Amino acid sequence: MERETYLNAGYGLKSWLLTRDHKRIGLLYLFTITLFFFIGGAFATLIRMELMTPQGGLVSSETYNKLFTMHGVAMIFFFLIPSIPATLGNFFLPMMIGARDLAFPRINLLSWYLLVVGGLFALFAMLAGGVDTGWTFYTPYSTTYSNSWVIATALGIFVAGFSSILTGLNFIVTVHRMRAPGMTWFRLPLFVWANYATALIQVLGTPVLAVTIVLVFCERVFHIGIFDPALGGDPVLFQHLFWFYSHPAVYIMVLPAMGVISELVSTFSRKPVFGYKIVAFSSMAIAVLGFLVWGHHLFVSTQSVYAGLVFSFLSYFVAIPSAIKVFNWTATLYKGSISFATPMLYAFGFIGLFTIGGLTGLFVASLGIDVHVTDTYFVVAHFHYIMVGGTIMAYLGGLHFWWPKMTGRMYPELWARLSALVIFLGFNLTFFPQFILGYLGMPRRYHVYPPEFQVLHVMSTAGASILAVGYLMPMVYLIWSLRYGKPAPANPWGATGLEWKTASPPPLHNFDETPVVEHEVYDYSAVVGEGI
Amino acid sequence: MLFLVAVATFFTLGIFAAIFYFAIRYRRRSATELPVAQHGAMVLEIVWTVIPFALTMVMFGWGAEIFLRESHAPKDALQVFVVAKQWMWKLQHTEGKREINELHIPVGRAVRLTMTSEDVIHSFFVPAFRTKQDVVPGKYSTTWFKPTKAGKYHLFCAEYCGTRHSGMTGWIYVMEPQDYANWMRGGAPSESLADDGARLFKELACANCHKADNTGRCPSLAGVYGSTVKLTTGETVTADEAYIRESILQPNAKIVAGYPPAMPTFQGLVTEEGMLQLVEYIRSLGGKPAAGGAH
Amino acid sequence: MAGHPQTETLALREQFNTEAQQKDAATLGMWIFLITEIMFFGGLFLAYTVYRRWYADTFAVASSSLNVYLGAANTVVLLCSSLTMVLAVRAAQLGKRRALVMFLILTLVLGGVFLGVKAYEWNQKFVEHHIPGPNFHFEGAAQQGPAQLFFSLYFAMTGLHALHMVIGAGLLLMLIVQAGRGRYTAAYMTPVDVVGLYWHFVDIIWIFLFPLLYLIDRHLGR
Amino acid sequence: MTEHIDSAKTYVWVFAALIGLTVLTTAVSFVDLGNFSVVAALAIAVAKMLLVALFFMHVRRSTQLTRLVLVGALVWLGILLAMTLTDFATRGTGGMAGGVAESAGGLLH
Repeated sequence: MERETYLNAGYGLKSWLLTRDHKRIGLLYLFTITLFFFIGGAFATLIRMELMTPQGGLVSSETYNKLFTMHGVAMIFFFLIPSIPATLGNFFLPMMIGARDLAFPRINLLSWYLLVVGGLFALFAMLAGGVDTGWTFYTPYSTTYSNSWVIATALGIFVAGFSSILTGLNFIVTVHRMRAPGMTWFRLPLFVWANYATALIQVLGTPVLAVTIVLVFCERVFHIGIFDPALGGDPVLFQHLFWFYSHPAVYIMVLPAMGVISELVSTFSRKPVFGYKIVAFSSMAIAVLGFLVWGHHLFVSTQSVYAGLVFSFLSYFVAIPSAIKVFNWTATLYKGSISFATPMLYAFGFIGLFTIGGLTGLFVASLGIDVHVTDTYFVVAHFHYIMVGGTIMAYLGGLHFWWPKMTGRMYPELWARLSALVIFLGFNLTFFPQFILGYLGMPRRYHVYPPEFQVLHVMSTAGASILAVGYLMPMVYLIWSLRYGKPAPANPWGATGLEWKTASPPPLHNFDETPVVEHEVYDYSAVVGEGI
Repeated sequence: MLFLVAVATFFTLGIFAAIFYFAIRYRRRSATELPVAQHGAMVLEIVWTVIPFALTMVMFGWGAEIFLRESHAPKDALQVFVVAKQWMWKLQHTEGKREINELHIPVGRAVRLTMTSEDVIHSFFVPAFRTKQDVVPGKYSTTWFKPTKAGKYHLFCAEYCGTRHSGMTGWIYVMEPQDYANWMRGGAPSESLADDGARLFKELACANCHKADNTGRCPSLAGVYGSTVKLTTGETVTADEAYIRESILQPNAKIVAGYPPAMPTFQGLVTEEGMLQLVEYIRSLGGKPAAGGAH
Repeated sequence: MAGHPQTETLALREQFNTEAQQKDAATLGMWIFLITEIMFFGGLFLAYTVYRRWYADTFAVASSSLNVYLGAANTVVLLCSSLTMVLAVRAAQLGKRRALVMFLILTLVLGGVFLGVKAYEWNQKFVEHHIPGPNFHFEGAAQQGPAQLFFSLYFAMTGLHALHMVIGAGLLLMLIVQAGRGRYTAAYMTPVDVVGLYWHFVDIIWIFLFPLLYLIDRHLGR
Repeated sequence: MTEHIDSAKTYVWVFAALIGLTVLTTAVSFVDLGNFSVVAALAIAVAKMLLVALFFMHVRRSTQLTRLVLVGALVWLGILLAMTLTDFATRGTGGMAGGVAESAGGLLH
């Protein structure tokens, strides 16, 4: 007789769409954000194809502007922000602390529905004709001048924002109130710490975005003047409000990724993360300091010189905890027992790309250099290194790591390693030339450009095609593995987290008995011999 | 820049090398091996916190120094006025010469731009001069540069401004002083910016009240530019471009002490270009130079 | 499966081990929700602060056109509703069902009075052309733009506050129905407690809106 | 967990204080205190907020965590206001980007 798991506990659409099981909701998110990833990816493909030639023959400039806007909106609000917390976090955070579910399962389902409704608004805007304001919605262009579907898109982001807020709220309460006996704060896996820090940002930052969108909405519909210079409003105030959320939002995207990497590096070196407490606190430090630096997006925006100095100064502070993490991960490898399984390859890729992304962040935080490189491809390359090279590498690494637990199936290892390699190479070829482009002065969001930039653009496009193949590969073999993959044991990697103490796939209520935690975190002596 | 590149390269290569070395040196040799758990070392943590922090502070100080230097234009800088609109740059020299999407300037002289926008936010970006400044509707922003080599350089709009954002480009022509003088003389004779402003001043009947000999109902404008003005509220302001602009658009916002709030608003009657001409005219009437942060 | 009940009872949901844990989680959840509300209104407070600094005189004049007595009366109404709400929570703690229902109804009625007065004030603004938009006109100020900014902020702030009141009223209605059915006992009254927190929070927002919009610089405006 | 239940009398006293403060703040607004009138109005509002939070919302008897949440939220609100004002309060000083004074109005229409 088949064992009862969360997957076979109910069949039919209703058992999924009305589920309150965090694991099933995690899979619903996985499905939704994958869809948006490929929608955003399709826009990216068109952008890169367009940029192969300087004179811009493939699409009109109007279309091009819509493409990069919708690429940004789809990727940031509907893929990256929910990516790791809402899929892997939703699925594993309760399991890792030994809980049966999140504190508020119905709110959890509600937040998935909010993401879907927000996504539908955004999709509607895309299909109805698109939006051309850039994902940043700078006023007064977005409020007065743009003739595209600004309101539908903004509403979509507004609704999706509440999805993010409710997920964060759920995580915070869950971590505080639902830990299993013996699961003290300093026995929490670093993935939980990272998601907890992320949840704080979601809860504190997202409402400010929400009210900003409300004001943009009122401005566009009723002309209330808050951001309109004609009535004495200040467009730069919008930028302050927007970046108060959107800079910390970068950490919403990358902190959970750092959490995944901590798990991977530890598991595949069979050593506790070097400086566990420091790494845990650095997540919290990033969450706090991340709120103090948004003005570095405004160095040339007519912000005051004094404010520029303050924000630049503080920006360097947030670099330190990130650097500490990288050093600690590297130190974890020292004298470890290092396996080259696919998730670890992704983790190596993450550390490398994040290092480059982070260090180029020091360039843009420097006032003198930022004046030259801001709003150029240098910035484009910088944040793609963090968000694509960082977050997506970690997301894929985590997805491979936990795939056996989620589905009960192993993926084909050889294909998976190949895809990790292809993605790493394709990524660097796509985005490294963009650093040079930006330094040479190529402005971002340009549909046509001077011919001297063409060589680097062609390199970037070539890299993007490799990257696209790299992203399609996991899509294919992971789906393939659902049916043909080898059945997965409970703990295929010899990992220490509580999620590995239960069967793969987990039973409906995660654990047959509420687990009691007796070991310190990342104690590999307790699992020696497990794994394949 | 070089320092940053060096630091970045050093850390990137260092981390890459460490990862590669550790990954190969300590690769898993048996399925059941259990390495000794190391939980951390405080000394090491402090070292790799303090050293990067010190390095970043050097970066901060150095970047800030450049930024501060760039935020004060030299006093003898040439004045150029810029009005941005979707999707073109309109530039005017103090001598009155107008240009569209082109700017001719002499080599070796600092040039100060006073910029505003008629519609959305734009950004004046000349990669070769390492300069970029957003141009925001409703206010003046300024930047300056000093070209050191004659040639032809790209001008870009760097802040996304709508459909033809990527077409909002132009050229900066940096000329030898002699060529520049010739260029300035050539073409249709043009009135200087201040003359344009003087004409506008008359057309708008400003002179009816603002009489030069200070006998009008309103303060004389001679010598006002750059001076410190006492207001009815007891506060003082520096009569810079922004104050003059505000006084034309919203005369009653800041009234000079001793005068009645008699002036009507000229909002909607003066274009952004006209505004710059008026400001330049008032500047030409004398007064302390307020240029470049002489506040 | 040991350790948790197979079927959910009304009082204890399956993901929790004890009722205390469930109550703690609900209370903490509401407090965290209130943080998000503080930040949400924070954006408006920021816009208010910035523009009030820039246009202090115009804001003073525009602020003085609001009816301070109606504003103060409404503040009192809202404080009364907070009192009845806290007494409702107390009744629930003591397990007094009839008192609970009565205080909840009183709170709802007072909330309705507040919204009624607010609607009257808004209607006045409409009559006076103080609604931001193309027909906006404010006689008292030299600067129409900044005067409109004040009223934009006034409507944004009081409008969003009123929206929160409406949501609160909906929650109260739900509580009244459930309390009438005897759903809440001294042992299980978390929903009453949590809605109470929300209601008091909305009260606190008004406690700040009242001076910021009606009172500050009133003496300058006349 | 046993709960402490406040007496109705406590609540009525707090309510009376709140009404008193409302009357006070309204009255004070008619008096010209210069810049101090802003301080007075906000100080009274803060006092009222504390009364509501401590008594009606039971922060007085709540856990450390709830207090941390509340204080944290106020600190974050402070960050939003203070850090934005580092820009707005210092425009027009110290250099050119500052030459961009808060000149109001425009000529769009």
